[in-house]
Amino acid sequence: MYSEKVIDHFTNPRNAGELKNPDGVGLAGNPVCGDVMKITIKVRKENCKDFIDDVKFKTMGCAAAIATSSMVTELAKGKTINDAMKITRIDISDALCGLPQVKMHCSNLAADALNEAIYDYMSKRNLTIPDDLESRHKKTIKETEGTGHKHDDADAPVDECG
Amino acid sequence: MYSEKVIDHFTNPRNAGELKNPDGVGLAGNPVCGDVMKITIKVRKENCKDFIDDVKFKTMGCAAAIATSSMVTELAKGKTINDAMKITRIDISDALCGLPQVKMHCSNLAADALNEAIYDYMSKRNLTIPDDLESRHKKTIKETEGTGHKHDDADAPVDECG
Amino acid sequence: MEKIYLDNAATTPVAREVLDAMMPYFSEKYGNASSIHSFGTEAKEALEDAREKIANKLNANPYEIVFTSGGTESNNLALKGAALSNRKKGNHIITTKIEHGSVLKPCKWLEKLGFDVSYLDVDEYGLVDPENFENSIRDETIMVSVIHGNNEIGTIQDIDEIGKIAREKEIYFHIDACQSFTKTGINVETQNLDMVTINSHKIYGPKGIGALYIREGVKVDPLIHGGGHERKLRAGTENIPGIVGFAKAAEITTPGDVEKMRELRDYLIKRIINEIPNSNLIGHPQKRLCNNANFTFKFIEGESMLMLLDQAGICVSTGSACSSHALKPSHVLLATGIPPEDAHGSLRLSPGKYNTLEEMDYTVVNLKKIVGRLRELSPFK
Amino acid sequence: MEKIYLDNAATTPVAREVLDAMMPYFSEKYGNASSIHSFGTEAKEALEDAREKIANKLNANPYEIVFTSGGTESNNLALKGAALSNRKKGNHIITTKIEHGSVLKPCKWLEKLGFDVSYLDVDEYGLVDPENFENSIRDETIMVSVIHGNNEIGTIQDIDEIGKIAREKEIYFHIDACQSFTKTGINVETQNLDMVTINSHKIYGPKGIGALYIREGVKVDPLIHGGGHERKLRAGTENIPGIVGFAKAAEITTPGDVEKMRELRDYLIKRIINEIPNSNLIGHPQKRLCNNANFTFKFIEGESMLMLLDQAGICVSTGSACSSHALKPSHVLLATGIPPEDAHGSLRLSPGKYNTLEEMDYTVVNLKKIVGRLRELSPFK
Ligand SMILES: Cc1ncc(COP(=O)(O)O)c(C=O)c1O
Ligand SMILES: Cc1ncc(COP(=O)(O)O)c(C=O)c1O
Repeated sequence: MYSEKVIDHFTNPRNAGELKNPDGVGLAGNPVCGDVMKITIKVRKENCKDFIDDVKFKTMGCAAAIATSSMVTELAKGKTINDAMKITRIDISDALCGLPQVKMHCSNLAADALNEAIYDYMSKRNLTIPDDLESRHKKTIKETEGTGHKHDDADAPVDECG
Repeated sequence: MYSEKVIDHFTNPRNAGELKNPDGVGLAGNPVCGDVMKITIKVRKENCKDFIDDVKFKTMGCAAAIATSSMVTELAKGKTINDAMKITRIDISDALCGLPQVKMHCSNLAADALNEAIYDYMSKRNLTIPDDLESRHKKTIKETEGTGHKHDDADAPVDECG
Repeated sequence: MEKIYLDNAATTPVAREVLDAMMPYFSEKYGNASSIHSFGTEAKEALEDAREKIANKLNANPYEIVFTSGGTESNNLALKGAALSNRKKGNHIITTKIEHGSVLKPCKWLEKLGFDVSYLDVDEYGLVDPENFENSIRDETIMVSVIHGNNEIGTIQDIDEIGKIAREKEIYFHIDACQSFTKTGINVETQNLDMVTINSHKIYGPKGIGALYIREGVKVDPLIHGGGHERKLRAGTENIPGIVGFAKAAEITTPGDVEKMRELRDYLIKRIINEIPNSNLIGHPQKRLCNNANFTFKFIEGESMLMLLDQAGICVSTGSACSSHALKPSHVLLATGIPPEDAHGSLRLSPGKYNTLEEMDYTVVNLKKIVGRLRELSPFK
Repeated sequence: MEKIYLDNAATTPVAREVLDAMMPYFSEKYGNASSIHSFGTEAKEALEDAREKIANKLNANPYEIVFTSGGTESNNLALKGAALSNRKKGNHIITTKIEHGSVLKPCKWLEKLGFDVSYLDVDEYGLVDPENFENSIRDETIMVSVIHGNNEIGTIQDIDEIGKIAREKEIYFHIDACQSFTKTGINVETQNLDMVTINSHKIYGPKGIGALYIREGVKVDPLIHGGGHERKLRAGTENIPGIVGFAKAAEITTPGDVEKMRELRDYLIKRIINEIPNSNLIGHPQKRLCNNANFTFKFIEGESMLMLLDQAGICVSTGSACSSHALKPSHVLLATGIPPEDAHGSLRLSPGKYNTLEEMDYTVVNLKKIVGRLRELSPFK
């Protein structure tokens, strides 16, 4: 069901852990739904640009949740925060050679958690927050605090075997 | 499905054939239903009694039809016509160690054909015909001439296998 | 002398290659295809591989194959499933007078629910007239269901013609192909088929497994609800060894097998018609299944022939294999206009790929004797 | 190291004795049980012999056993069949919140047809309260359907109590005994059972075969119409090898097997609860299936445990074997009151008669490591 790349990132996650004194912290997901991701970033300024110098994740979730967390940190590391906030669920799932349909929401969570970390960093520094980062932040907060986000495929087939 | 006795009488029928110049001829069944029996008898008088001296059958029908025909001739041979007309479907099926439910009508036909032969004999001699022989005769005639008697179990399960 | 099995239209032995293919899935690769660990993945792969093989045989998309427990269940799913799911469109169904019980009984059941079913007549060879079909179509017609190769008389319908009309009039076209599958070409695209019933035990595969091809977009209500197996159309833990065996059986069929059966069939027909007086071939002389030879023998009855043949080690059936459990002559034979008294004297000989010409000789010799013996016993001549 | 299969509640390997019993029926004794020649008779005898063996295990009359394609079909036949056949009596059905999908989905289907279904609550151990059941009975109640041994949490219901009440109130009592059959006693007479669903692939028999016990006199509409097989309650050519295998599997079960599974289960439970912090046993501590050990591990999620175990060669499932294909936590776990965040961290280990204590040791050692590793990754602690 999973690509080899997913299995690799799940089995040997990159950048697992939590940064001490992070510049930004992002949370996404909800334990009620079974997936929670926490991303911490360190930001470095260079030539007037904010680069993600280091990034780590902690995740409770399925194999896809862990693999997408790992992948999003790989994709984000070294990017400017401007570029990093453009990472989409599709970028993440593509980098993992695809995800099963029912697991696509995991790549969303990973993108959300990264965005939250960037949002946190920017608001702490009083930087001007782009409109869509703001609106994604509101959405993520709602899902994280609510009893759970709605899954796209709540009605997906349930194979029961036992 | 059939008892050994049925198989035996079907495979080696007793008294098969047709008597020349019979004293009585009986027909029962209907080709439309797949079973027709013809019974011929020779009658011998002894001590003022009519004995069935010889009896033969010809039958078109299934294994049960042939076996019951064979059996009814065995049961009838040597009996007085008075006793012979008392042979019932149950007597025949019992003598054959039972018949499958759906084949019970065959033992009825065999009893009917014998009765018809006796009826034929008695009417030719102008003997007084007992009431129930008369009524059975009428029923048999109707079934033989009609498009077919109604089977008890027209709605019996049909196992189809191919 | 070994027994001679001439009832391959009722069921067939499992081919050696098929059993070999199934074996690993009983006690080694025994996972549940819905499980996500390695045993489950292995089972799932076998399942999807089998689905592809079956789809190939019909020129279908693997996604369109739904595995079931057999031909009967597939027919029930097609008839009831499509009828109940398309009630809004109408309440009229068209079928024929020569269907298998697994189509006729669901039709009777649907009639009780308020559906209206037209049963098309057939000619003396058992053929449906496409024009007659076209004339029976109404605005409320949902579907037409036709037995492709008839199990009793062997007649193969002209499904190309029927398919064209059905497609043009936008009604679903279902065929019961239990007898014809692998014996004559079936192509869901060129023949405009919307649903196709097939099963395994007629093609040297195991019993208890079948499939229904359901064209993408065709609306069908499930018959068996539960887990989301078979794209929610048929719940239940998949019978992997059965499915693997079914696919293998379909895969290994060759034109040579069909040719061989046809030869045996034609040899039987020629000798029997020539050598046994008052014998008639039933069904169509050319448009017929390669493994079906069906006769009536006048003045005698089928079951007694069958039983004497059985005593001689030859296994055949009368019309529908077991119609002798019933008393009524077969509805299929009657639909072709054969008088009931003759229908009772029918015998179906169904050669298979493991039969030999010598066996046919032995069969004809014995059949001749037996017909003679029973006619001796018969009050008619 | 060989793989360790701890998912015997999902499906089991076919036992050697079972496969041996089945083998002759594939390619030698391959007749259709409805045929009346010698091949058919042989098949019919095997069929009736199997029916008797299954009946014996339930203290039933062979006539009351109807073979189906599996547990899912049996549950569908019981629920829909009895509901549709007894509509005149009423439109109310009682079941529980912890049923298998093959009972729940038919109930949902019946609701669409106008039936009213009550879903009984269970306590924290997954037990139905008989008094609660009694209070839910109305004049219109047709039947109650209860899962005997739960497939996820292993809890065994007090069916004696429920049966007494159902009999007294004259409503049909159906149990889904797919998990409990051969693992705990079932007696249709003393327990007042009217219908019992059982299947083969959970008891070391083949997949694709099951049965429904239907007490004589209980009215059930067939689900699959066609030939008159299985006293007209289930049409379709009988899957003789499957049926023979099912009966053999039932026949060879011994109290020793059950004892062995219980030992393995208890060993697993003891070590895991003692050695892994924040682990909890789900289901009833005593009234539980001999092959079910189900836990929640806090702060981590089931599928990732499952996959790391699989990489270590250990096959288990999370709650319902494949609930990870869905995103919602199992309805059964939720019904016991476990919070959803904990339900996601559930793992079912289901030992079978072929497992060993050494395998349990290896499993515990690896599970400990894996839980530790995933908790390292988790943002919670
Ligand atoms: C034409 C036809 N349809 C349906 C069936 C039923 O299939 P199954 O025996 O797999 O239930 C058969 C054979 O039994 C058949 O010959
Ligand atoms: C309790 C229960 N009921 C029903 C079923 C369905 O049975 P089957 O897989 O034979 O369709 C299962 C297992 O899958 C089960 O555990």
